[in-house]
Amino acid sequence: MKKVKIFITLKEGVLDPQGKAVQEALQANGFPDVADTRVGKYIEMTLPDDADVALEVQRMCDKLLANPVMEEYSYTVEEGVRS
Amino acid sequence: MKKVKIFITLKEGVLDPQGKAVQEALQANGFPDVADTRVGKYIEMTLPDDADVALEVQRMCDKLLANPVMEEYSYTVEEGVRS
Amino acid sequence: MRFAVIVFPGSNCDRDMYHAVKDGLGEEADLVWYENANLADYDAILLPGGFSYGDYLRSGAIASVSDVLNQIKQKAEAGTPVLGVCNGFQILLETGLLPGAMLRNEKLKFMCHYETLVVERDDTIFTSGYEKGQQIQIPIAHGEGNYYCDDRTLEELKKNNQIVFTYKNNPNGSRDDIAGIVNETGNVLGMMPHPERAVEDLLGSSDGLAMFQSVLQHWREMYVTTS
Amino acid sequence: MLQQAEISPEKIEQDRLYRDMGLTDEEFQSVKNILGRQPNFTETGIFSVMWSEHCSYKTSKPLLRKFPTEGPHVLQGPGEGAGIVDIGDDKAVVFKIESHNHPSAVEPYQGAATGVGGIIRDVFSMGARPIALLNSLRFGNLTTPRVKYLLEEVVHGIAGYGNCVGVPTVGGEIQFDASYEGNPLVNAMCVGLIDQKDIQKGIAAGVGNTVIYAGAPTGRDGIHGATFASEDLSEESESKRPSVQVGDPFMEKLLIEACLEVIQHEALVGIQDMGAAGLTSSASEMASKAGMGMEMNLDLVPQREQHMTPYELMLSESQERMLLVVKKGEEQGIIEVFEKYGLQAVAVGTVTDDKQFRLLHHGEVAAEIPVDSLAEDAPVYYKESKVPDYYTEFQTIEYKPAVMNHAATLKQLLQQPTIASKEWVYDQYDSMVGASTVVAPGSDAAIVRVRGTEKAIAMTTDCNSRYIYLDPETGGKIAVAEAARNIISSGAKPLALTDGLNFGNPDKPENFWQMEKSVDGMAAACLALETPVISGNVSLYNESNQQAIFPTPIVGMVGLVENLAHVTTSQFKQAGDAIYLLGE
Ligand SMILES: Nc1ncnc2c1ncn2[C@@H]1O[C@H](COP(=O)(O)OP(=O)(O)O)[C@@H](O)[C@H]1O
Repeated sequence: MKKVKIFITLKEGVLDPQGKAVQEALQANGFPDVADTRVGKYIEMTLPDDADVALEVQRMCDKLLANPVMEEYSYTVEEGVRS
Repeated sequence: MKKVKIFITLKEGVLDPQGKAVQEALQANGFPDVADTRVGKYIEMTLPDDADVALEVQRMCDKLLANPVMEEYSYTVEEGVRS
Repeated sequence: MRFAVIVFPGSNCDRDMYHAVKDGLGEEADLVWYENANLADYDAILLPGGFSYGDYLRSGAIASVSDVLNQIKQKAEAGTPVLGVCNGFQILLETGLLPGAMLRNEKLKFMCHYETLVVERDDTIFTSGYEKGQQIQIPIAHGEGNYYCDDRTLEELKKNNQIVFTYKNNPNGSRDDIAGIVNETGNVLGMMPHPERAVEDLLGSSDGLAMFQSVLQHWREMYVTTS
Repeated sequence: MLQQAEISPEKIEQDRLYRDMGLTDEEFQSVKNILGRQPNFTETGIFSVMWSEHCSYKTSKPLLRKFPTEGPHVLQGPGEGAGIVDIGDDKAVVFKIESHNHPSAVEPYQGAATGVGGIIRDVFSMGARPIALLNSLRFGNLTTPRVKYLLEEVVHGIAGYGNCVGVPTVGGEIQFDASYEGNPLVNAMCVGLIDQKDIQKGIAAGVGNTVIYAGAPTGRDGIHGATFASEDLSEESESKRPSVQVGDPFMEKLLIEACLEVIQHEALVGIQDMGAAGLTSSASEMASKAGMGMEMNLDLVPQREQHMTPYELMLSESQERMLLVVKKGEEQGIIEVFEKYGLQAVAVGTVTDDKQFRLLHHGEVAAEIPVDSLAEDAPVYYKESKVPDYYTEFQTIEYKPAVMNHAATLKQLLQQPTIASKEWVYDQYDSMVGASTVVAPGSDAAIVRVRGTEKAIAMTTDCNSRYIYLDPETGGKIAVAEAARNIISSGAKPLALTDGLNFGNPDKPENFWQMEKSVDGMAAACLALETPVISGNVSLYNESNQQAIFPTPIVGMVGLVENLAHVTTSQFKQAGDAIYLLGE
């Protein structure tokens, strides 16, 4: 099996209220140096060994997982994972 | 600067309604082989070059970012990033 | 006139929409389950609020890829009025029938109360019953109603006169106080506030009724008076 | 971890492992007498949850008997999922309150959310459409980050679940006091409307009829939650954290619609939700109430995780699950309704006439218990009661507040979180979904109209725990009277109430005295006002560091607005109107 990890973040320039809130909370709680905080989504899944991951993940993201108006995505793949 | 990427996921065994809904939607929309889908949070931030990242991230997660009752986390660090 | 209220798994303002048409407006309405729906005979399509698919992933995202949306797109192209409220608006954005996207409310909290809306256009099929500049009381109830679009899209919206409602006191951080927009052809309206909750004075406001009346008026002009 | 089915019956007795599950030595002996042998691990678990306070009311039963529960308009008193009151026009109102204190202390968002989910299921499993939610919350003083976090997350959890499931949250109350610092209270109330012909009971009648499991698959959530809810909160409960259950309001919304459709189906015999103690309590109660037995094959139970043991399957508190009994041979029609909503529904057992509760697993009998013993043979305890010293002492003190500057004192009072506006809270609740909320939060009682009639339902939750601490009996009366005043001043006639009894450890005689006296006071007020108690909930052992909370018996009252024209709100309407003060 292949294990796919997808990271979805808001595009640069899109205001990220959640990232802002997290950063402020961190700064107020003993981490004054934290900067550029952004909060996004992390999706894990498995696909069969014979899947064309690059193609499938791209299609999944474009169709459903990410909204191109405000989000961008990246992903990693681990091959040969056993369940 | 150091760029930190934190992945927060639900612990194994904790119900993930969102993961379930996403998986069913993918399966119904042309990706029948997707399995084990879990949805978590992805947090990006930068820390100063002299930060003790391992320690700081662990403290941040334990204190604020992750909910130890149901979540676990992992992270990666890229050194020497320029903003 | 016959309205279809599309029911997705997790829709929860479907009955409210149904009653607004049936009891408020006095016209025909059906609750239409999203699977195996046949929309051919309907004169208007209503996408109600709620939490389709639990709002998992992104509000409206999973509903936006269901088959019924293809039919709705066809109806929209043919000129049928399509109104999406709250989650319905989010679905219209996700399918691309309307431009832009929805972010979480600036303060990251769900909010539910009356807001004052400013009617920016009184020449759409949804708003002919209002006057431009009129202020109306309509409730909001959402956690992700912070309308976002990039600068170019915003310019287009303005140029094409697509902004129909704005908030008098922006509650959620929406760009340019946008509360509701139409498509370029003017027959698809999406808005976060709930006009279907404001069709009776008993509940606090009947300012939303004029929207349904406008749609009916338009339909009568198109099909009844001419025939 | 306890959940190893292999532990032998001998070892359970020898090492007194049953104590870890919450059974006393005497209780374990009665289990042995009932079975005529040593119980196995699964059976011990089943007895321990069924005989926990949460399911058996073993400590509170003698007190609950004091409440008046009958009245000409009461269609269903305590005992079923929720109580039912006639409102005319062949309609009735269904309601109940439920606590989720301990889960909320451990994981406030999910604890509060699943509390809301659970009480909604109690109402729609009676056949009613849920039309409103209320809550009653208690926290420590809003001075520490922990308390602020608890408040934020509890409110967020109530909102997250209620808003998504589409039932308006129309009212509630909150108090802040140091006594709740380590043990917050989260009580949720749900009100439903029903056509009287649709009233359903949770019974498993008819030999050979099929038992159907519907909704979410079973995972290892909240295992032992029911007994956990009956223990003090301590450092130790931290280690029980992974057992926290997670709610899925989306699934619940689908369950509501599917169940309300199924209730119209002629093949349905009985339906009940799986609440605390999950499959164990729902199945055994359904069989016991019908005077029947039940046999279930646990291999057929939908499972979210692998290798689950019978113990885990029976005690899991996974949310959004229902148990149905359906006429033999007519299962398919029912299953199809669930499938339309994308929900799993599978036959897992049959109704038998041998009054045994029999569970099969991997071809073997995993448990076999006389079903009535689980409900009827539960012990009942008459606890010792003692007047607390503080009370005796306070009785001798004559207290007169010295107010120098009335304006300043008033301002100070208004600044107290307990008294200040709760708009920050209720703005996060969708109080209007359903388009029937005539009076939203912010007035005395909330009012939701009954579509198709000129009537409406008024509802409120009330309890001033400080009064009750100072004088439980008078305080209990005050709680009921305050609720009734809220109902009346909204233009409605009080009908009945549901009570949420939240107290400390009843083994301490002073705590039990508080319980006893406040129930006396409430019962007296119920009699005087002709508002019987039709449902309720008991939550004991609300303590942290050996310190009990203030006694907090919450009153959830419902009234009937005969005509919408009677609806009155509390706000001043216009300048020049006269202001009257009534009463003493
Ligand atoms: N936790 C809560 N959830 C929803 N509404 C609440 C909550 N707490 C208070 N409210 C609402 O705020 C209003 C004022 O409540 P409260 O201060 O308890 O007033 P009263 O003392 O008149 O009962 C009521 O309408 C009540 O329903």
